Amino acid sequence: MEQTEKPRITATGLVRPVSNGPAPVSQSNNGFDASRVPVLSESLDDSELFRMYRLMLLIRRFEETCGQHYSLGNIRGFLHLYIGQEATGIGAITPLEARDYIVTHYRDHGHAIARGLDTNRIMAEMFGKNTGLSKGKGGSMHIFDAPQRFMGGHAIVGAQLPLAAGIALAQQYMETDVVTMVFFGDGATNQGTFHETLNLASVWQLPVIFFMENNLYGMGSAVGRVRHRGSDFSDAMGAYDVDVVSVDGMDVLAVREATQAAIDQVRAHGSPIFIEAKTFRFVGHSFADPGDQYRDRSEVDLWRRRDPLVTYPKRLLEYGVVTESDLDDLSASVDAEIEAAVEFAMNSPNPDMSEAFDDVYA
Amino acid sequence: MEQTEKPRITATGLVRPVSNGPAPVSQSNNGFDASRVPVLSESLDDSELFRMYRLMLLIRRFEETCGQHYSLGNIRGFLHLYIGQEATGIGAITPLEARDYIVTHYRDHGHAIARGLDTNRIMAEMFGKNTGLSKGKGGSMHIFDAPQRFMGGHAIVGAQLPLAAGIALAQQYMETDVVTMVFFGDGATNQGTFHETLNLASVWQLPVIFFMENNLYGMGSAVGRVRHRGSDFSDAMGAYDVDVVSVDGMDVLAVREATQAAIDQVRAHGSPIFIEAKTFRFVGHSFADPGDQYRDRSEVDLWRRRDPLVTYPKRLLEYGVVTESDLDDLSASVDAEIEAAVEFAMNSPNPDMSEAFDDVYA
Amino acid sequence: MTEITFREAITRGLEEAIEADESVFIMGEDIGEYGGAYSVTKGFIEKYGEKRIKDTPISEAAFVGAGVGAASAGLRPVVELMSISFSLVAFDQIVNMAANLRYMSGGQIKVPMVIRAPTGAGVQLGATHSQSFETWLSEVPGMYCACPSNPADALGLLRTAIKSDNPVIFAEHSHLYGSRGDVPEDYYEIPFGEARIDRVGSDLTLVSYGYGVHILREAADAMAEDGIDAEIVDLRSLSPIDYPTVVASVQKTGRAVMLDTARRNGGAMAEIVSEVQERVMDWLDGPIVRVGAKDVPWPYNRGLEQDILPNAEDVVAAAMRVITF
Amino acid sequence: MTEITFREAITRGLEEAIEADESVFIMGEDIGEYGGAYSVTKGFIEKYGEKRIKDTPISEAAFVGAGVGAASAGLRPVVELMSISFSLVAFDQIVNMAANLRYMSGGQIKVPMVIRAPTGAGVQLGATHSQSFETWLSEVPGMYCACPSNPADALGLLRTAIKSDNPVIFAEHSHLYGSRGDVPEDYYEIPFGEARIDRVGSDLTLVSYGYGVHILREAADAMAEDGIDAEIVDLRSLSPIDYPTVVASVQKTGRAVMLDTARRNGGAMAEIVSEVQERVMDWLDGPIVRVGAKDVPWPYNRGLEQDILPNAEDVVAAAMRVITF
Ligand SMILES: Cc1ncc(C[n+]2csc(CCOP(=O)(O)OP(=O)(O)O)c2C)c(N)n1
Ligand SMILES: Cc1ncc(C[n+]2csc(CCOP(=O)(O)OP(=O)(O)O)c2C)c(N)n1
Ligand SMILES: [Mg+2]
Ligand SMILES: [Mg+2]
Repeated sequence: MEQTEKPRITATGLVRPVSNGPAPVSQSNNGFDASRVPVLSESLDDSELFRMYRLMLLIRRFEETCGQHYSLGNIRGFLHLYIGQEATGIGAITPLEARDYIVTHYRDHGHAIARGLDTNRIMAEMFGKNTGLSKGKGGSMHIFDAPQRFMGGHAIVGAQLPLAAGIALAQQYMETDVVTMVFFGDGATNQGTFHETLNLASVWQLPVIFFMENNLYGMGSAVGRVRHRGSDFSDAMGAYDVDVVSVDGMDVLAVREATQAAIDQVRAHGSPIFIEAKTFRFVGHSFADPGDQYRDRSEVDLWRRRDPLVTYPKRLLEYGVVTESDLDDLSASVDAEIEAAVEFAMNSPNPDMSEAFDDVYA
Repeated sequence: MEQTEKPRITATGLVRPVSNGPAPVSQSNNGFDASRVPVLSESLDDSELFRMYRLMLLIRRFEETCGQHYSLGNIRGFLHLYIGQEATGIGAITPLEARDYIVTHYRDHGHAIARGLDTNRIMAEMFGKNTGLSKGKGGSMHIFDAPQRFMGGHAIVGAQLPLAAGIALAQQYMETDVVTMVFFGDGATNQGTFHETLNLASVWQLPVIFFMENNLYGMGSAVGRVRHRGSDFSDAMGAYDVDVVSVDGMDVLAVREATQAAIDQVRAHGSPIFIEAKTFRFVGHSFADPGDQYRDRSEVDLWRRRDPLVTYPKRLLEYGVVTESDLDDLSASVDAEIEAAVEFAMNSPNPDMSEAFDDVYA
Repeated sequence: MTEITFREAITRGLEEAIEADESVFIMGEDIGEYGGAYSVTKGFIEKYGEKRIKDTPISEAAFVGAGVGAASAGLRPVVELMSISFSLVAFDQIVNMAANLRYMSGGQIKVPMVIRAPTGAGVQLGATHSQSFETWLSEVPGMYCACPSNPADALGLLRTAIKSDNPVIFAEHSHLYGSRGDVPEDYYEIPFGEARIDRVGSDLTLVSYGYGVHILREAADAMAEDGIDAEIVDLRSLSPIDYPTVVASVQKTGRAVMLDTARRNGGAMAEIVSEVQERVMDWLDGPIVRVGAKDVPWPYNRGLEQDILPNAEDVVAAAMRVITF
Repeated sequence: MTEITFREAITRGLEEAIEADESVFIMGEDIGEYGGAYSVTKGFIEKYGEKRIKDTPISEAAFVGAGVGAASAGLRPVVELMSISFSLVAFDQIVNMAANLRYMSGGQIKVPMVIRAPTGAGVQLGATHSQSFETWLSEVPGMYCACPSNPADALGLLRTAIKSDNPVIFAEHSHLYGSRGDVPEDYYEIPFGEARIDRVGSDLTLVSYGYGVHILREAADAMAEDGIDAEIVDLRSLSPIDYPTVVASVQKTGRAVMLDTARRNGGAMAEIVSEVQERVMDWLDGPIVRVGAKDVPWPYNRGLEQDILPNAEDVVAAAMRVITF
């Protein structure tokens, strides 16, 4: 990719503490030099911008490939694809440090890849193989990589929230500056654990980021059908006195900047922050769901037009971060990585029957 | 009691929808005639004002008597006295119609008496006798009187909230104008059911009044120690888009007016309302708790100075609703009722052993 | 007789009840617009409207509890849990509220509510999603628990469940939805606590319920080839348990194998084995042997999961232990 | 040896652990300023401060789950539930999270957490507050369940619990807090899965745990007067169960009565009876008879509650059934 000077624009993360009212305050523009606009990003260099795209593409191709192998019967159980939400996961997870913790729900492969976990071992887990991250015992919904502080993959809606609060409590207790980030969907906000955990994090001032991926549907239920105020969650946080960040989940740089600011704040001050990213899954809830029964084709199309896998590389091209041939090379390299992952998964052994009895007790 | 004309003052219920911001709007003063101030109450006649006092005194004496009989071993299990909160219960329950439902928690005798349930049968239930409202099977924490639509007495914190939502759902379904009122404490707001039920009531627009008796402590936990924002709950309701009424729970007329307005609104429009009454229990959490370990004597004294059993009769005297001798007569009559209730309970049979097996299945 | 699927039997039972009784309504996650996770209520919302078919938020504690409340106020809610695994987040509302209300109130309050839930492992959903909590729920006094094994029983038991004035846990093993069976044309109900002799035999008694009955049939067929004549008792409900039928069969055969598709440790058969040996020890020619899933959490990998699940071979092996005792 | 109360034994175990290991902390409702519902942690917050002694909101699901999280991140939380009855609102966090995390993650995550909870009926708290959910929780693979019957065992088992890298349910029958017993001066631990012969006997085996052991002693004393020499096995942990000890005792005596202070139906003894008859049917001189609370919700009235609870007379009657079989 070329290294010449190029125009840049600033990403538009909307970052505001809820108590300040509705005026958007971009906290990411500190020290912002107007003479240099437009810029693509103030804080990220080209290689990072490119790495983010690579990870996004890796997720997309990974998910598509999983779909194929689900149809082939190589992947089973429930398979919840992340297609459409890539910008959110990449923007949220890439600014975390290696020492930070991530906890998520069943729609977890995207987060796992964003965290940079070994694609081979993620795929092997999908295939239920012994080389999988969870030795084939977890499957798609239960990706764990403890050394990378990726603490699952949890399949009961809302159940991961207390876990994250506990990890954050441990950080506070041990006086680390580690941030814990927990992902959940709009639907999860209707579980009691959501309320209990927010209150706990707030009253104990735990260093945790509650990251809601609001894809507007919990399975087949549009947010407005299960929540009186519909899809704007910011006000709801008033109950907990937790700072709120709302961000466009289809804009990876906006998510990244907003999240970086949140991470910095939590790392420095230790109190919880709630981030809402509005995003959309282009596909069904799980692979079994065509996803077209409870939402209009037109709504899906509208969101698809904002596909981050189209808009982001376009911006990278526009601003000269990459060339067309970089993109071609990338595509080939990603395909190769996925192919290798499938190969690895295919060729890996199933767990031995005796392993059923391992890992029950320490 | 005399029936001559007398000065009156208006009760000061603070009634406001949360979205209107902090300005207090007294919704109960519609048609208010300034020439008649001060008045004791716009809407209640003397006999009702007096009846309310009788019920308050009945609760106080009932609770004191229960304490004695707990010490004697006639009442067992957990005994949660309502002493100090009488104004709240009487103000909240007396404006309900016979067809309205009440659901409450373990601190339920006050509510039962306010509802006008048979004192004999409440006391017999405390004693575990066969003539008790729940045939001796429920005890202090589980007072039920289904014909009076008094649906318990529930001992798991927060568990009564979904039940109330369901009763309200049934009213909406059957297209009645019946209101369901559910009582709970400040501590109960930390249970997941609180959040889930408020959301359910809000999204389905159920005709239910959430009545929080904020006595500032959940057992030994001051509100501020278990909730970041401390004891003001009004803002918390923003999450649910539920109208909020805040009221001084030590002022029985304020509670009554505020609640009457809420009942009228729910009966007419069917959507939920949240009432917060700030009140205080003068005694321990349960009879086993001296109640002085986690709160200062001075705090208790401060609240005791606002004892509704002192302030309310004083007002009634001041405004000529009652005379001293009315109060003496009342005291004697209440004592006689309580004495009779104890007599009844004492003389009632224990349930026959065979009854252990009744009422398991319909 | 018409042959329909297990799913169709449940659907029919629900439709009948909705049409016959104004007080019956259905409530659950994605049962309306989505058509139900297992398509049992597909098309219902279009047909019966939002009043009778209520999509709920993902708030099991609240909507199960609301079901209890609606039932106590005169309606007959049929609450669907997307999986019995999710009952855990509503356990207090089920175990402490639904089951206890009548007793605690001295009989004043009845709770005519059905909680329907798919149950069972075997489709690689992993540790949290493969549970069979009907075994625990069946132990709670004040509730009934039905576990049909075939379409005809499903329909007959569901009719009883919806008419019952008590809470009923209605556990539908997810393997069964597509299975077919004959259903009588004429109206019938199947009371709880009446087991069904699925197969008459004289050498030993096999006991199970739900999907387990299908495993027993396979085992009985295999044994028949070796000249062993097994009787199969399909419990049909885990609460109440039809001890007279179980005991009579064991007295006849003198031998019994009891199967849980749930984990053997703490499964429903623990209770039944204990009770039966206590009642008719002197009729037994050998121990009552239990078969069930192995005592580990549910793994995702298919081989591991299948290995953990009990199968016909396990039943046959258990039977041979008893027979050769 | 010094004589202390059961409560003091728990208090001592907690204090030792707090003092010895920085990663141990205690969390629960009103354990700090209030001193604990059963006064086990009285004075702790003054002594150890708010970091080690965390008062929680009434949010069992959140703080039990936070315990799981803290444990998975390297701490050793001891979580107190005010009553095991309240575990129901946290059942998903206990059963699906605490117990499954290690397995689901392929062994990557360990959860060294203790959940302490008073358990048992008998103090007239009614249907929702008198539960004994250790019977259910002991059936969940991935967790241990300890149920001490006396101060020495309470201390020894609590030490093991806090050092365990697995989640442990530590069930303390509320009748026991004031009971006294000798505790060794020297440091000791009691491993899980090692039952204790509380009384040596030859005529029949009595099995229970926790408060049940005290009922068995009373029964054994009564039988001794009639010349019946009963052996008492105190399980000490319900998970794992020390089958070798139970089985050896039953093989020696040929007869067994097993007691739950929980409901007999679905109690912990269902599993043990089933297993034991399967293992040693040929050593049995009669059925294994279970005793436990009657199969109804818990009533408030003292007479009814006492009638429902099992007592020494019930155990003696059961023993006579076995002996005269
Ligand atoms: C307690 C519980 N209830 C129901 C389910 C079934 N379920 C799985 S995902 C899901 C929808 C969740 O929606 P949301 O939180 O918005 O996340 P998304 O799938 O949209 O990413 C449901 C209902 C479950 N897993 N756990
Ligand atoms: C789920 C649950 N957790 C804990 C308890 C024990 N408990 C009973 S009352 C109570 C305090 C409740 O406080 P609040 O809601 O403020 O009501 P108040 O007693 O002040 O009227 C607690 C912790 C319980 N009954 N249920
Ligand atoms: Mg969603
Ligand atoms: Mg309170």
